[in-house]
Amino acid sequence: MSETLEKHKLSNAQIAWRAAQDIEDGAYVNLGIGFPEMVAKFQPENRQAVFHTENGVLGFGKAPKEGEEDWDLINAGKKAITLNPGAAFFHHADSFSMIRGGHLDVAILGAFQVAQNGDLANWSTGKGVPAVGGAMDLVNGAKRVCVLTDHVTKNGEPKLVDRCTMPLTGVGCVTRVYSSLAVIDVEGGRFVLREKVAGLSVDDLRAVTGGELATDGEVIDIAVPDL
Amino acid sequence: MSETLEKHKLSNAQIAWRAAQDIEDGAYVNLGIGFPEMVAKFQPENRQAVFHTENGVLGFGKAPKEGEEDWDLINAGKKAITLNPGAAFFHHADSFSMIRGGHLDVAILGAFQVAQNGDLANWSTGKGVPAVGGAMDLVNGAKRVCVLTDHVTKNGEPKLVDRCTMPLTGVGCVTRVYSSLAVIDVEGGRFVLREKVAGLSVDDLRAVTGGELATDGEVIDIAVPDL
Amino acid sequence: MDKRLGSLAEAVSPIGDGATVMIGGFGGSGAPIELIHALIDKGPKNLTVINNNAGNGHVGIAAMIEQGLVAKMICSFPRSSDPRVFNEKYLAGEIELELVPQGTLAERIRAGGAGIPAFYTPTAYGTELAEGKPTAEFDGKHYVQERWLKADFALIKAELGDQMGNLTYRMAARNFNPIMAMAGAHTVAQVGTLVPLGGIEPEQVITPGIFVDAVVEVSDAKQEEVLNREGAVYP
Amino acid sequence: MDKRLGSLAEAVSPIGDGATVMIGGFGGSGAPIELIHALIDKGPKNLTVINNNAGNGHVGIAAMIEQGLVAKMICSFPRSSDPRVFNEKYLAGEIELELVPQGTLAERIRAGGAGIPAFYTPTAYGTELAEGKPTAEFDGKHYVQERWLKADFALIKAELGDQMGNLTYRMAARNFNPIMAMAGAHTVAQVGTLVPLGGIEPEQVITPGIFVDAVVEVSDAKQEEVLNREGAVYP
Repeated sequence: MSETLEKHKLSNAQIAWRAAQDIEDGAYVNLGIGFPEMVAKFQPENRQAVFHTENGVLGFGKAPKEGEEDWDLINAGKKAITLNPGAAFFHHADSFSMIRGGHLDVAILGAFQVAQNGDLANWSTGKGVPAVGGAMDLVNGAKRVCVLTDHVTKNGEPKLVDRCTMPLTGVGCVTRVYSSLAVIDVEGGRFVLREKVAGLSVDDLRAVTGGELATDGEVIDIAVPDL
Repeated sequence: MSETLEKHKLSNAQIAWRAAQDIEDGAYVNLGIGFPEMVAKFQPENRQAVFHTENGVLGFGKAPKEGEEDWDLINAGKKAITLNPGAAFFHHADSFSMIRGGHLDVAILGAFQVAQNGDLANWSTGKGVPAVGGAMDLVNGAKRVCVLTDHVTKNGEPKLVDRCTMPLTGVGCVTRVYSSLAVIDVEGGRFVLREKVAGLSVDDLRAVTGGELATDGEVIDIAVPDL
Repeated sequence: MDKRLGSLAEAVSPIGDGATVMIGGFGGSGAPIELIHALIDKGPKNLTVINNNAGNGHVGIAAMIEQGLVAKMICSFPRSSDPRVFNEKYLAGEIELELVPQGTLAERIRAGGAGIPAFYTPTAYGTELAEGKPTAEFDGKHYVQERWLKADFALIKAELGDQMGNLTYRMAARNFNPIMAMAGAHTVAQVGTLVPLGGIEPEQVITPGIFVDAVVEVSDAKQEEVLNREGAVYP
Repeated sequence: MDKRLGSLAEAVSPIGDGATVMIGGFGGSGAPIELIHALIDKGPKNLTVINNNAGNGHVGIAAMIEQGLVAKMICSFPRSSDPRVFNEKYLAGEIELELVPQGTLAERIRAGGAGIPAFYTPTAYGTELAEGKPTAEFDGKHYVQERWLKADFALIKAELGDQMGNLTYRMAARNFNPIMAMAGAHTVAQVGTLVPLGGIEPEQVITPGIFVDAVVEVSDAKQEEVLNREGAVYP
């Protein structure tokens, strides 16, 4: 089974590409540090999303060239950014007013575990020095909270679970999961399969998914480019 | 008695002048609409107070000449103002953060009644259309809350009272009263007389003051210029 | 993304009967007179209006009240140099009033925009304006619990605006406008000048566009105070 | 009124043992490195430091921790590219950590400056970071009650400043600086350039001077990120 999964699973770039297709023109979007940041690269042409970063910038653009960084112009991951026309700066309380006040259309984050009731665990393994950042605000504030993740852990354990066993980031907050094998909505306390990689059956997916993996209408094959 | 009072009482300008002498250099000050606004005129030379108005201006100056008003540059009384160098604009939530957050050194207001425990009634007579404005924020926020007032009502009733009978603006908030007859601190649940007009005795004052009018050390005569 | 609209009528068209509408301004400064008058032309009824005041003379919010659009005012100071319109309706029991201390009004609006459902303030503790509200003690001092204030619509006035909704304000005309922009589910800004993207320095943006849904240019906007001094009446 | 000071040493001189100190910045942007290093030179002990992070490399807050000034950190993200200094002390039980979600940290600081002793937020509800905190339900949704956060001192970094303490900030170096200026009982700003009164347009002031107690010019300020990339160590 794990070989089959490996063969069919999407690359991180492909997961990010798929998530990017759901971002509408004019959406305000916050991308989590790391893998979710790739989503910005895959915005469909003719659509313009505005990217928000917790440390007080709206409307940032691509990373600058190496050597051209200005370290007063960074994102929440402390990486250097550039500005698009129409950008704005603001302080931290205003930045989190945008988040907590429901002004962001989408937050896209990574996950350790997502439960079928929408609970998310993505901030603490319970070991070492704890650090939370803005994740708990984002999952309680954005209109849509989307997770990008491998479908299973490196050991093959489900990351979509009946109930999170790791420390929670938020309760009932996740609305959609883009995994390496499927696009899954969290609705009514269960996972609802919307799209899956072509090579696997719904039952194959159920075998590597904790909790209930329901279907509700047609399940289509994920169409993604080679990335 | 009322003739004696009339003869010795300070004019509003004199009360405002006396209050102005207690404002230290560099103080941030909010002056209530009407009579308290006169305090600004009597700032001692060599001292610079910064005046705050609830609608979002710090560092405003004198009224403009008639015909030179800009009605986007007004104070909380909707009167036209001008700016001093170093002025700043900000929105209403920030303006009341300055007030509520304890950043103002002095608020100076009018009063219907002040009680010996520091309660203030200055917003409602209980009749007509009620209107409160920023008074309740100011009395709970400024470090010192000073009242400018006639010592008695037009009917000769005490305005400094045992207990307010009119709707309260704030509880235990007044720190000092500059009346037409005296300067009185509110301390430990009683009025403490600090200064009085020269022509009246302490007992004369007690006769027109509700509640306990205590002394605590020397009572000096108020020295004010003719105004 | 282009939030520019071509007309005031289009800007107010989503506002229907029974809506809650925040309207920026403090007295005449920052009052979006042209948006208000366009709303009067449209004529929705039973509105709840949130503003610091309750109108002055016979233009702006006073005209809204006079024309019968307003069922309830939420404000701190329903007085003005000419408060007749509100006063008469209020004393006749024809309009409801929720009186809120000014700083609490500002903070409730800011809380609505910031996703804070309730907060504690010392303001109004022990007064009749706190009657019936929960109280709590923190570090030996007493506070009143206040709830956020949101609105279906916010109508605001700005000086400069761009197509993404970034705004600046003119002097003390800023007042309630930026926080109402945050608290309105659908925020419409009338701007004195529409500038191209980048026409407002990112460090000088006062209201970031995320809080604004529509922008309409009114280059010859009237100042309410000036209208009232001219004795104007709308319509 | 003149809030200008002549030296960094004078600026940090009131900060004694056991003080709570807010320090602006997010990572290296907006971090008042020169004020921090002056504080290390003075050497108070048992400080509680409030910052989004817990230092990076061996300069700034990391150097404060390394030099033994800090008993407790209140922050949201004590991780960085080189978090060794904090990590080792923390894992050895030599420094206390209060971990606060970033938006709650910002709002608690803003509340401290705004006189709001407590507020409700959805953030962290149902998580271990809300354990032991009061909760409440509003309109069917659950919230956590959070308390304001104040400090004896705030050390911040600004771009322009004048003698009354009016400030502007450079790009994303704004971050926590304006709200910490509000929440510090005594706020000291290091500014890149001191301008004459009127050198900042009243509409472009980000932090009004009422929130600032002292201003010191550091025209050649170092950026923490740049220092760390050079492998700098303080002292």
